[in-house]
Amino acid sequence: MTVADSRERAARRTARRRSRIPTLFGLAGGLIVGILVCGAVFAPWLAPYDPTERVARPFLFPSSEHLLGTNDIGQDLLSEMIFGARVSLTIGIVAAAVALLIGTTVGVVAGYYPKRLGSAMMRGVDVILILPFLPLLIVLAAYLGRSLLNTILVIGVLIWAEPARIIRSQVLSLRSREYVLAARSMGAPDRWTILRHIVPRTGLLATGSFVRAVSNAILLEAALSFLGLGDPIQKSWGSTLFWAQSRGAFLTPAWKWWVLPPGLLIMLASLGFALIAFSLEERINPRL
Amino acid sequence: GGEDTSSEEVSAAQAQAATAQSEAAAAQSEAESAQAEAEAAASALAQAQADLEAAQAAASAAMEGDEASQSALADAQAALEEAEQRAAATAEASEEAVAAAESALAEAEQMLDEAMMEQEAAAGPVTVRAAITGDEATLNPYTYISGFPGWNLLMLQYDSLMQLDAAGIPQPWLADTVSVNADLTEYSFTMVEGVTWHDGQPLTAHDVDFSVDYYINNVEASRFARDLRGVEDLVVTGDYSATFVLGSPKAGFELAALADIPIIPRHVWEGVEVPSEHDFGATNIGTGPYKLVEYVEGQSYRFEANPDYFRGAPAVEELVVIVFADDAGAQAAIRTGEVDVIFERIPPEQIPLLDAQDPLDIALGPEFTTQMINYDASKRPFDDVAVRQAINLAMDRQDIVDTVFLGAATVGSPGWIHPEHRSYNPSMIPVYDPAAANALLDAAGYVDGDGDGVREFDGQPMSFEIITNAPDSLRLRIAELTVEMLAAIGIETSVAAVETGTWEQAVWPEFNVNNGRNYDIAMWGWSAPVQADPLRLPQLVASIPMGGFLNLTGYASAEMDALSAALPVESTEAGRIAILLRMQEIIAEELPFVLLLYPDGAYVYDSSVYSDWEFIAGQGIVSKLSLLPPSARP
Amino acid sequence: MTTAAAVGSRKPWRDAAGIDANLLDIENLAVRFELPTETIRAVSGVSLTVAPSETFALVGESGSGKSVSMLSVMGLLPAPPAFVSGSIRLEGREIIGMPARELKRIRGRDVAMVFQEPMSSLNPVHRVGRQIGESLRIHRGFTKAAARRRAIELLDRVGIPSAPSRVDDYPHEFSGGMRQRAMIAMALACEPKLLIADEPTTALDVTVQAQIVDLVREVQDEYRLAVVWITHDLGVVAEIADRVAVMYAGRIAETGSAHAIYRSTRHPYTSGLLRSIPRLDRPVTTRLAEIPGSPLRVAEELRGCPFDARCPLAGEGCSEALPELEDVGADRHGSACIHHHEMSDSSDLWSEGSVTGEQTMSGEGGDVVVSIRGLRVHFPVVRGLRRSGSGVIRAVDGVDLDVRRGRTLGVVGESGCGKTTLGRALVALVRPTEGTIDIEGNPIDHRSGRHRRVVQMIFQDPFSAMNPGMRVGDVIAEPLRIHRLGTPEEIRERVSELLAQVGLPTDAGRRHPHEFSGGQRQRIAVARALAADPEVIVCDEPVSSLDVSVQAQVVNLLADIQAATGMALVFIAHDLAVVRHVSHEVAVMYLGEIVERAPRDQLYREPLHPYTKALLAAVPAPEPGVLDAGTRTRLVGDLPSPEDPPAGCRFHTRCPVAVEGLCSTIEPALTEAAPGRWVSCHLVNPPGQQRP
Amino acid sequence: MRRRLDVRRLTQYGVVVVVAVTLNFLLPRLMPGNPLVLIAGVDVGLLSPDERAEIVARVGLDVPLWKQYLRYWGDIFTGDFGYSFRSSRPIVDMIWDRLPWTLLITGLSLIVSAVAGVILGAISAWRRGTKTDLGMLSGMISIESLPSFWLGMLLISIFAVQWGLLPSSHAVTPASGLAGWAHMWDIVSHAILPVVTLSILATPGVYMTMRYSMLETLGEDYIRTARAKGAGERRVLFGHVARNTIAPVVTVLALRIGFAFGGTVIVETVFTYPGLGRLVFEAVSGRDYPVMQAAFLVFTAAVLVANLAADLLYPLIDPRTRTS
Ligand SMILES: Nc1ncnc2c1ncn2[C@@H]1O[C@H](COP(=O)(O)OP(=O)(O)OP(=O)(O)O)[C@@H](O)[C@H]1O
Ligand SMILES: Nc1ncnc2c1ncn2[C@@H]1O[C@H](COP(=O)(O)OP(=O)(O)OP(=O)(O)O)[C@@H](O)[C@H]1O
Ligand SMILES: [Mg+2]
Ligand SMILES: [Mg+2]
Repeated sequence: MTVADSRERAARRTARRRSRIPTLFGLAGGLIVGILVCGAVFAPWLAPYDPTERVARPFLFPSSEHLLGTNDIGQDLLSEMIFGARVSLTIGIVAAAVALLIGTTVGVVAGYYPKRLGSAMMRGVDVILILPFLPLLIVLAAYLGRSLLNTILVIGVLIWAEPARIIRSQVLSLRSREYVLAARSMGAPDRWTILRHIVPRTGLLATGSFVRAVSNAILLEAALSFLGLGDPIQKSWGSTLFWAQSRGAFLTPAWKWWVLPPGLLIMLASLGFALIAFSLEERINPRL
Repeated sequence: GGEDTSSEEVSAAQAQAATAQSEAAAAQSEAESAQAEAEAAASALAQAQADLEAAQAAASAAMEGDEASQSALADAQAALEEAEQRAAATAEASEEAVAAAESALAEAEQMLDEAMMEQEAAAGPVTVRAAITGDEATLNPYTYISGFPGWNLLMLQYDSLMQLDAAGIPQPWLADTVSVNADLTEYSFTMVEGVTWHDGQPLTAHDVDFSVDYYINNVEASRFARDLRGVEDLVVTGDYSATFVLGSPKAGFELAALADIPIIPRHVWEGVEVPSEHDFGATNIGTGPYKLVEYVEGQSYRFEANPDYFRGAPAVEELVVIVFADDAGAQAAIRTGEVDVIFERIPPEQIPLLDAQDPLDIALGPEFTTQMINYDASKRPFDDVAVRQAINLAMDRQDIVDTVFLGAATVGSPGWIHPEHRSYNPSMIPVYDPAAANALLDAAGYVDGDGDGVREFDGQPMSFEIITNAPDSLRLRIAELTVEMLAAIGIETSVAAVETGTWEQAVWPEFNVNNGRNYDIAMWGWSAPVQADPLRLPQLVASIPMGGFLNLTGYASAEMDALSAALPVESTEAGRIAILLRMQEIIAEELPFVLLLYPDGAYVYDSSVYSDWEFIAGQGIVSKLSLLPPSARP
Repeated sequence: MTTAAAVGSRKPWRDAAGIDANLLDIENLAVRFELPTETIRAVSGVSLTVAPSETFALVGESGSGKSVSMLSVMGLLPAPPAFVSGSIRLEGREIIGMPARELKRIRGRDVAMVFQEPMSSLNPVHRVGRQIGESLRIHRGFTKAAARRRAIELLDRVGIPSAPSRVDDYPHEFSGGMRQRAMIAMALACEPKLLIADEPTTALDVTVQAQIVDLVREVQDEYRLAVVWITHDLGVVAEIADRVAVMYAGRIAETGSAHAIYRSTRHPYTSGLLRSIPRLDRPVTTRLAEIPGSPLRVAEELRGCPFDARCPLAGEGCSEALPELEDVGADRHGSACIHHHEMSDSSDLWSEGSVTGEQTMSGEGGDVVVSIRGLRVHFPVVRGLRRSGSGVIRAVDGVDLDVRRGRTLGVVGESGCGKTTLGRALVALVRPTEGTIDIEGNPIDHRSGRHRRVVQMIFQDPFSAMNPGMRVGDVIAEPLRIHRLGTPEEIRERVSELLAQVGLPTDAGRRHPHEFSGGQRQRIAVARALAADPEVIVCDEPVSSLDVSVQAQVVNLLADIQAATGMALVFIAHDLAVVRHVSHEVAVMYLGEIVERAPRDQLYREPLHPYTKALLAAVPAPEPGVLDAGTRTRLVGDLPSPEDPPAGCRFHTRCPVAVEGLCSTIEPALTEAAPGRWVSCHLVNPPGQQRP
Repeated sequence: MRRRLDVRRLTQYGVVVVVAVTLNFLLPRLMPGNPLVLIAGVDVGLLSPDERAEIVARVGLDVPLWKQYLRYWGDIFTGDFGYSFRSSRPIVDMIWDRLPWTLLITGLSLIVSAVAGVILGAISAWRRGTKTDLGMLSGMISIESLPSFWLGMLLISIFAVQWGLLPSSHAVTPASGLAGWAHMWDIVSHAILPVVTLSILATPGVYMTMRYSMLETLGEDYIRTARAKGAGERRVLFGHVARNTIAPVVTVLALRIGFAFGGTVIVETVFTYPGLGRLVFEAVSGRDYPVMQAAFLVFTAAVLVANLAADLLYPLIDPRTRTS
């Protein structure tokens, strides 16, 4: 009896945990993102210095005045981290929004007209997916010049293909739902069906892919900056890493305060959004 | 098995080192006896002192890097000092005693030298592993990639008629003598006899003749054809002598061509039709101190010493050059001991860090690369000298040197030429005076009419973009500081960091100044050769159709054009220097560009492996001189 | 609660042989699902026994807990979230709490199960034979070869033609009926004592369903199996069940011998179920008996009779206490209704209502609204590396039909015969490959626009037929908004009107579809179809996904509305019995063609085409012994592929009376055999007599 | 997901190839900048117009774009991509030099991440809801969020610079003269860090797919059927779950091969690993058109071949996709 009882209790605990995983992850992600966003919004109040001003000697070790030391021209690294959240998060979120906009449009159109138009569009998506990523990036970056807006555009343009695929596959299934057929049988024009029935139903999925795209965009921005393809003048976590790398911090004791923090922040931001995305995806597609 | 042999080698080396040491001790006792004799020799004190000092200097130069010998030397020195004192104490001494002391010293020196060389030999052949960043392709005259260090590596296998010495002055090399006629149109040379190619064939003037013809006839990918511009003929006057005949007078032909062009073997290259696509295998036949024996694309080069080198066998038997993707990789590798030297300037922040690490050492010296501000001087408002002067005055060069380079750079001369250069005009002193700059702008009518902190010109705000290439991070930082400094004189700027290709395309469209310019302000820099040869200065400042191939700012001045024309035909060195001094004055006055600084050359090497690096002024340590025994260097 | 004690103290039907006589003995079984949001009490207080070689039918509507009870016998419920209590004894051994290792040994050997979905219950990546042989390898230690040999025998036994060549097929190469046969073969492999068949025929066509029922009956005799047959359709098991238990809301409402349940029903629910089944052997009354409301889903502990809210007998005491099974007759007949004594064999609790509206049958009614001529719809198929583009599925292949105002045209046929495609062609959802459809004399226009208002459609699945994100009011208003029929104010009024018309409360408009039951949703769908004031409504199997108790509600509603508005209906179904209740004229489809078309009564009274006869014969009667199994025409085999229909008469491959040489070569034309009766059969209209 | 290879799919592949090849041709030429400096060397500014023309003509940049394009197609069919602007080496040789290294590290990392991802994903799904599952899941999501270059640099910093355990760069010790086992070990020790980096980055993707796919399979009716037959857990897992689960994982892996190829650019740069990724990065930075074109083509081909392989492999795993 007691054995059975304890077994039942264990089972129930597992069940509860199972049902809570998405919620837990979502909350954790929300918390992380919330803290980072707050940091970005209140940066001028939180940061001890103006990150663009040279406030001390270059390459200072951490001290009570400069908790993370200074960078290679004597700017305060802590302030740089705090202000960096602004650019990194903005790029992440706006680029994901761009990607989502393109992705949803392509996904919905390609899914709703799966025959000629749709398959032509999906071949386009295939091409985007197999194109060598880096040169595409350089071409775009070079064409557009380096600025916040352009970094956003470049990233957005490069990551829309994944959401487009996901959304298309959902639209493909939605378009044969009977309520869509019903609307069409009533004589609804495609515009009506798409706007009233298809697009709203992709909402949750789109939100999921949006959040995932934010996570990817943040990582991409960092990688771009690291490769020297971003705008190193903008204070972002990625550009901090670029400077750390180009001024040799990876190989010196400075890696502890110059390399770890931006890397961890990038990871944290990406993680926060990835957790939210995961919990959304679990919600859309609960299994077992 | 491999380990055993190496331990055997080590013990053998140890034994030999012990012998060397005992020999050094013998040398010391010899010195002691010399000292005893010196005691008697009190009369020639001053002379003895001078001689002793000279001996000391020579001995210390010979002993570096060998601790055992060094301590022996130190003892010897102490002994010598003592001798000196006693000599001072004993007022009477005969000249013979001094001579005896001298000869004893010389003997001691020679023995020490021998001991050292024996010890080197005992430690097995010296292998140096060097890091470069970026592949240099197959190192033949048509395929090497960069001017630095590609050309430098190329020249390990080949020789030219002349060779730069430590001061950066061309000295005869394959050539025995070089002479030039009065109107600078004929350069004659005789050659060292008995030089052989790597394959054993003798080198003659016919090879030189062939090389010159070959370079001229195969324009395409070789810069050497351009060195030889103006050469009408090479008249071979004997197996070992010939004369270059130039179409027009040309000063500085030694530096521009004779010390630059690798001589290639006729018997190998005769059949080569498309040199850049010809497959020589991994090896190239030259006369140089090294043979390339292995090249793994993108990874490494392995050079073996040429024991029959005409100036004596190289001190380093094997040179492995390893290709890294970037500085960080190379620096990591020297820290872990994967390489022994980096053939690339190390960034300023690494100098103290690497120097602090044993057994790493830094070779420091002046370099002729530059960091400068370019502006489109043909366009408003930069066509106004006042604006350019104001910008010049606003730049706190010392601050940039201290902040960005942590002191490891030389403040730029407004007259372009590096202070360490022999044609430097010492009156060129950079001035930092923002107040004067502001006054200058006020006076010239560039005032801040609307009170936004930015001056206006022609009704527009003085607001510009500074374009720079993002991958060069130091230059990017300079640009950032420039923004700050220009803001202080009411000129608003922002940095546009772009990809290198984009930046080049804006500043130097199609690498052809005739295509104009697409920028307002740009950060720029020239590589060392542009400054190393001061006779190239006209290329930078002559007006554009006049020959200003590198005049990226579109500056034009009648006097400068006249001087530019006069410079290459001026037959005396003194005359040329005079012209150059005047040109520097004009540059500092009219500022076709604002020269900010010259980064210092700093090369890190592992002193426990090899430390005889020769720093050629303005060029750094990457040359065959560094790898030859001191006696073989010019 | 003291349920356990109460039931335990009272086992009135246990016979003298005692416990040992029972193969399966379930006592006071309760199963609840602990879900994150709620607790579902799927089964509570269920006690039943199954004797060796008995057929026990477990009947009840969807969600009543049938599957869950039987899965707990197998120990197959996922725990968590399922928590099982009570006692289940199989041959005296307690199953609940049995260690997994022992349980594993019982499954497949002593008790086997056939599941509802033959499509998904077979592993798609293993060959059929291997899956059949697997339990032999597990329990009997057969070698691979021996298992395969046995699998062939079993396949042969369950009626798979040329079993040796099909044994290495993959499940997807089998038709639905064949897969279910394979499942049965798999269950029989170890010759278990008990076979649990969980709605094995629900997913199948009536014709195939009858074959499977026959098969189970045969193997039961042969292997001396006890069978627990789970179904929601009392009709299916009437002929084979020895004993029946009717479940409602996780509890047994009534149990007893088949005879007692069908003949002397003592629970209003059972009687409602029986009355709501459309029957061929009774006269057509326009309205079917309907049970109001919808089945209950038990989340809270029950306080009173779960059937209370829907029950015509509900009254005193029903909501106060949970009714226990009481002995109400001989042969362990029990009922959980405190008012059971108010019922008698002859009493009819469920009024079928009177005929509303006109009752004219047959004959040529109003004018033709829709006229279909030579309609063909072919879907291209792509297959093979070279995509031989010639392949097409002839979903509809030459159909002529007229739909008249105020009349209902019933269209029946097996799954895949092209009914849905025909319906969709009518609402311009698919483009005809050939032929014309005229609506009120105008050819159908595939562009969107107001003209499309004229034909509306009601879909099969009320759950997927409306956008779950929209409010019901908006769902109903959709056609009005699409065609801009009226101001927002007018539209709101019209929606209220429509809600009233389909019998839903006005405030329903503000709620979301998921808050409604299947029957209510289908009402909403009807309201939506009505909104645009169409001339024709095409109903594509509007009731086949609904519970029997609810299906009558929808059928009645449609009939009422037609009577009230006088519009034309096209009623598509696979069940001839349902069609009978709504149609004026019936068309029978086979492989994309109409094989018979006739006024209703003539068709049911005297079917002419052998296929129609077979379809009628396959309809089960919810009463044991009504139909004599021996005289039935059973169709053999499955529907051939519409991609490559048989030459000659398409039905000849399955026709019991086909004439070799004639039927297999010459294609019969649809000919008027008698006034208003069109048949395409050589035996009815010999070729010589056919009009060109 | 059902995949089937047929003529239409092949045609689509064809179209994608043509478009991709065209873009591969156009992209380098769309980039601002000029390859002249590469071809002509350092003194590019001193070239006379004639010299310029001669150089441009030698490398074939003088003809109109469409002719260059046709020539590129010709190159593809003859398999001869000419000479690098930068190093003047035959490009085919360069690619053959680099390809094995890229294949080595991507191949190894694919194997490692596939094995790790599949095993961990299976454990996670099998033990859904337990602490193990929770731990693995959050760990994998975290790893997925790591910036790749950062991870690589940290590994170098720790394992190579601080502890000196492993080399920080290159594929072999340059000019070491090692042979036999020592040589093998040399290669392995150089590959460890890049492979670890790539594997760490690739594992979460496989893990997630595996976990997802397995959970889905576990919920299938036929698993219940198998249990009803009396199959034990092992039999269920290996007999029924495994093969059905693996199918989508194979697709994901196949797609990943393509991505893995692309992902080498950063990792090979960080580790100075002489693979194709670094070749591409160098070529791109230097506007080495012919090398870019050829290398892009290899990347494109890798993705396509991986896709094609998935399409061919799929029917072996899932009989439903075979023609019936
Ligand atoms: N795994 C499960 N998790 C949660 N709830 C479940 C699960 N299985 C069944 N239920 C719930 O238990 C109740 C009874 O389900 P059950 O499958 O026994 O019904 P049924 O009578 O077999 O119906 P149907 O005719 O639809 O098969 C339903 O309300 C159902 O939602
Ligand atoms: N869009 C389509 N593409 C290809 N084939 C189709 C399509 N729609 C239907 N079919 C095929 O056409 C045939 C007739 O299908 P239809 O849905 O009309 O049959 P049905 O009689 O309604 O069957 P059910 O009773 O199963 O609903 C079937 O074989 C089906 O597979
Ligand atoms: Mg069920
Ligand atoms: Mg249908």
